[in-house]
Amino acid sequence: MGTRSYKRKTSHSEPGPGDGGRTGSWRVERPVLDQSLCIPCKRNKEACYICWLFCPEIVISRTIPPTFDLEYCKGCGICAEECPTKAITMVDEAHFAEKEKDKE
Amino acid sequence: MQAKTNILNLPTREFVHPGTRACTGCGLAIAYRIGLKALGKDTMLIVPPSCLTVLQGLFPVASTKLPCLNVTFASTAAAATGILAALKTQGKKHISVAAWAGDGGTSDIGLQALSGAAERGDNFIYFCYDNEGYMNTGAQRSGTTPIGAVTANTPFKGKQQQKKDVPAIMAAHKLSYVAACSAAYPLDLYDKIKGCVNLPGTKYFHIHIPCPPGWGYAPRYGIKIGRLAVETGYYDLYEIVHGEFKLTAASAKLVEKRKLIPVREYFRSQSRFKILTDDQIAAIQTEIDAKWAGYYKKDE
Amino acid sequence: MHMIEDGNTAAALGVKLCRATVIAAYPITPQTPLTEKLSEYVESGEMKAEYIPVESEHSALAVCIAASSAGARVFTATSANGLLYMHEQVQWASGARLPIVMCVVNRAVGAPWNVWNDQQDSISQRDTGWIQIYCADHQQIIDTVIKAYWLAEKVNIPIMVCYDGYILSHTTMPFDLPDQEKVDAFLPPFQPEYALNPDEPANLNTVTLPDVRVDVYGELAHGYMEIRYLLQEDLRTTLQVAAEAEKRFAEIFGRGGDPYIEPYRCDDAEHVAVGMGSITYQMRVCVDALRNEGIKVGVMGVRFYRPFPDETIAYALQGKKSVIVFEKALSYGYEGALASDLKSALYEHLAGTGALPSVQNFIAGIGGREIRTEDLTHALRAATRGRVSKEPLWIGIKL
Amino acid sequence: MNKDFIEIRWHGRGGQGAITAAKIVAGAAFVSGYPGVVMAPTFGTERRGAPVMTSLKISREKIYDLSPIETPDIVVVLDHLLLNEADVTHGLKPGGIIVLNTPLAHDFYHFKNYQLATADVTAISVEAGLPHGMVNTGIIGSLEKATNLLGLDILIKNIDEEFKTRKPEKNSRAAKIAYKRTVTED
Repeated sequence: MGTRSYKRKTSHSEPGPGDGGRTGSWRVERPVLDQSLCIPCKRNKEACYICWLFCPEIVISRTIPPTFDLEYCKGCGICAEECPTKAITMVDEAHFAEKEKDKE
Repeated sequence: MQAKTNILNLPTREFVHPGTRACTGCGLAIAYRIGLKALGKDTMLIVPPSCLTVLQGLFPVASTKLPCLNVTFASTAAAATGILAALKTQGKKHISVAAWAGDGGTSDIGLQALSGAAERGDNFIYFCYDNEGYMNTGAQRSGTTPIGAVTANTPFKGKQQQKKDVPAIMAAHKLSYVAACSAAYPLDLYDKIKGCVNLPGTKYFHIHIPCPPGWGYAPRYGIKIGRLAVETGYYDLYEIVHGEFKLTAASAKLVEKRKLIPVREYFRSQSRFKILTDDQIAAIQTEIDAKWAGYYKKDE
Repeated sequence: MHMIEDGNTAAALGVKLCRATVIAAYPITPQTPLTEKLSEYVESGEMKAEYIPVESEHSALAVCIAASSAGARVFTATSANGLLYMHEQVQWASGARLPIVMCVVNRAVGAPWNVWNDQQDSISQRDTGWIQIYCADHQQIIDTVIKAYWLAEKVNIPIMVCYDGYILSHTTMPFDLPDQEKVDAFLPPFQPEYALNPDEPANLNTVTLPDVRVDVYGELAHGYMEIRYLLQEDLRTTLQVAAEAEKRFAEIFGRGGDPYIEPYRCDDAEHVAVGMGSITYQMRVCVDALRNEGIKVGVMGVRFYRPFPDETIAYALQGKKSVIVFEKALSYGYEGALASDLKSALYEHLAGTGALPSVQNFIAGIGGREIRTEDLTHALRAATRGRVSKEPLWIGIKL
Repeated sequence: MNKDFIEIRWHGRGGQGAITAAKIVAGAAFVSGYPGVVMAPTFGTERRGAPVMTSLKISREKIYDLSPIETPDIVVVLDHLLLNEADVTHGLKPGGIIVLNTPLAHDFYHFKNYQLATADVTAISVEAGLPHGMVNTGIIGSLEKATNLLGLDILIKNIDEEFKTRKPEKNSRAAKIAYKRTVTED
C-alpha cells in the first residue's frame, strides 16, 4: 500500500547513510586493531591514518585509537593490507558470532 | 607549486555517507571520496549510468551529500554545459560543476558530448574513473579495457585491441588541464584537483580504478594493485598543464629511480590477465621500456 | 504590433518574449532559421540568455534538461532526424518533469533523406509523455510558445510546439507581436519547486525501484510505477489547466478560443474533416467550395494532440455522418495515428448512442508532396458520399 | 486583374534576392490594406545560381490556403536567361503580366495573350550604384510600373526599411529608375 501524499513527483533522493542497508552484514572478516602496533596510539598523537585515507566505506575514524564502524564496514581489508605496522588484522566473522552467542 | 597535501592536513569533512551499495573494496569509492573533498561543498555533480549510479544510492536515499543530476549515458558533458549555463544566468559564480563518468561512459558512448563541451571550453571538471570495462553491467570490454584482459564479452581470447588513450584525445582539444591519476594515489588526485580549479575551460581527469570483481583479485589488494600499475610503469601519473606534460607523484619518482618493477607482477596479480602468455607479457614489457626510455631521455 | 515574418521568426520572437535564459540547439533544416534568429538576439544583447551551440540534438536536450534542473527557463528546437536522435532525452525530460518548451518544425524522417514537410517526426514521439500542440498559422505559433511556457511550468511537463516545416516555417505572413509587458503579466518568472542547490542537496533521477521505499525521514516514497502514474495523471489534468491558460491569455491579449480544437463550419455539418497543422486551414477553402455545392461539411483542427482531448473531440463529432481524417504521418502497418485515436475517442464516448460517425482516413503530403487544394476538395467530396476505403488512402500518390 | 486577390510568382536565381523582393512587396501590400499576405519560397535546398521560385499571394481577406500558386496573375523574372530554363508562363492567367529583367528590347519578345513589361534592371542597378547582379530592388520598380498595384511611394518606403543598414538610398534609386524606364505594352 502506498500513500498519495508522496512529497514529490520525481525521483528526488536526499542524502542519508545506509542506502545499501546495514552493509556490515556483507563482512566475512572483521578488522581488529592492535593498539600496541598502531602509530597514533603508540605516539598518542595524530599520525599515519593511512587506514582512514584508504577506507572506501568511510567507516574508520580519524581518532586515537582509530575505530571501525562495524554497522557499515564491509570488511574489504584494505586497511589491514595498507597498515604500515600491520596493526590491523582481519579476523573471521565466525569467531565473533561464537563469542556473541556465548554472551547470550 | 602549492604545498603538497598530506594525510594529516587533508580535510576531514566527508561528502559521502557510509553504507553504500558499492562492492566491497571498490576503488571508485576511494577516488570519489577524496575527489569530493577536493571539490568541496559548492559543487554540482553530474553522473551518467555507471558504477557510481549504484554507489550514489537508489531512490529515495542518496549517499552523496552534494547536489547531483543523473543523466543519460551519452549526455554527461552536455549536461555539465547546461548546469553551467543556468548558473551563469543566475549569477552563481561560486558554484563549480563536476562530472563523474565511467570509462565506457567516457571513451565510448560519451565521447561526442565530451568533445563538444571541451571544444566549447565549458568551465567544469570531467572525471573519467577508469575501471577498464563496463563493470556495472558485469564487466564487458570498453574502449579503455587493456589488451589481453578477459571480460564478459571477450571471454576466452581476451581483448585483442589496445586501450584507447582518452587523456591524449582530450589533450588534443588543447585543454588547460589534463591529468592521469589513480585511486591508489588519492593525495596526488586531491592536489591535482585543487591545483586546476582556477584554470579556464574544461579540465579532464583520468583515474585508474582497481575493481575487485572486474579485475579478479581479493578486495584487500586493491591499493597494492593500483600501485603496481604505476610502479611497473604500465599506467603513468601525469598532468598536462596548458600543453606541458609532466609526470607526477610516484611516476615522477620512477624517473629518478630509473627502475621499474617488471610488468609481469602486475598482470599476475589479477585473474583477468590469466590468458596472457609470457611472450605477450614480454612484448608489453618492451613497449613499457621504450616509453620509459623516452621519459628518461627527457629528464637528462 | 503587426509584423510580416516567417514562422520561424514568429517562434523565435515568442521565445524572446518569454525570456528563456538558456537556449541550446543544433542546426537542422527547416528549424535552422529559428535558432539562428535566437543566436542573433543573444549576441546583439536584445535577449539576456546563454546560447549554447551544441554538437548534437541529443546534447541540445541534455543541456536543456540540466539547465532546467538547475532552475533556468530553457528552449530548444529541432526537426525530423534531429528529434529522433533526441528520443532518449525526450523521454528523460518528461520523466524528470521538466517544463521544457521545444519547437518541432515538422519534417519527414529518413530513410531516404527528405527535407520537406510531413509530421512523422513529432507523431513518432506521441508516447513520450510530452504535451504536443500543433499550430496552423504564425499567430498560433507565437501565441502557443507563450502559452506553452505558462502551461509547462504549471504542470511540470515539457511541451512540443509543432508547426509544419517550410509551409509555416519559411512562409512569410502577418501576425501580431504581443507586447513585452503583456507577456510579462501573463508569464511570471520561472520558479521551480526544486532546483539543484548545494545548500539543499538532492540527487535527481536516481535508480528508482519497482516498489515503494522508505525515505531518510522514515516516510514512504513512491516507486518507479508511481512516478509514471503521476505523469499520466497530470497529463490528463493538463487539459483543464490548458483551458485556464487559454482563458488567461484571452483576458490579457484579447484573442483565443477553444484550446484543444479549432472547428470551422462544423455546427450544422454532416461531415467533418479532421487534421492537424496548416492543412486544416487549407481545408477551410475546400469546405467553402463544397458548401457552395450544397454539401454540408466542416473542418476541425486538432490543436492538442497529447494529452488527447478525447471527450471534446467525441462530442464535437457526435451525430455526424462521417469523420474524414487527413494526416501527414502514419503508424506504419496500420493507419494514421490520429485516425486511430479518434476512433478510440468516438467509441469510448459515443458507442451505443447511435451517434457514432464512420471514419475515413487520408494520408497526404508525405515527404513534402504538394497538397493541391483541388485534390483535397476532391477527396473530401468523395468521402462525403460514403466511406471510400477501410485502408488509409494516399492523396496524390503516383503509382 | 482582380485586385482583391492577386497571385505573383517570382523567378530568380539563388542569391539574386527574389525572396527579399517578394517580402518587400508583401510588406507594402499589408500596410496598403491587404490583411492577407502569404510569401512562400520554393522549399528545399537553394543553391547560389540555381533557378528558384517564390510565390506571393495578396488578398483583402486572411489567406488560409498556403499551397503554391498554380495560376498566377503576374510573373516576375529576374533574369531573362531563365526563359530558357524554366516554364515561367506556366499557369499564367490569360492577359496576365510578365515583368522581365532583360538587356534586350521589348519588341524582341512576343508572348501571346500576356502583357510584357521589360527593363534592363541589371544595368539600371549598376547605374544606381549597386554591385553588378543585385537586381531585386530595381525589379520592384518595374513590377509597380507594369501593374500599378500598390503605388511606388509605399514600395520605396519598404525598400528603405528593408535595407536600412545596407545602402537603402542606392536600392530605392534603382527602383525609381527602373520604374521610369520600364517598357510596357502600348
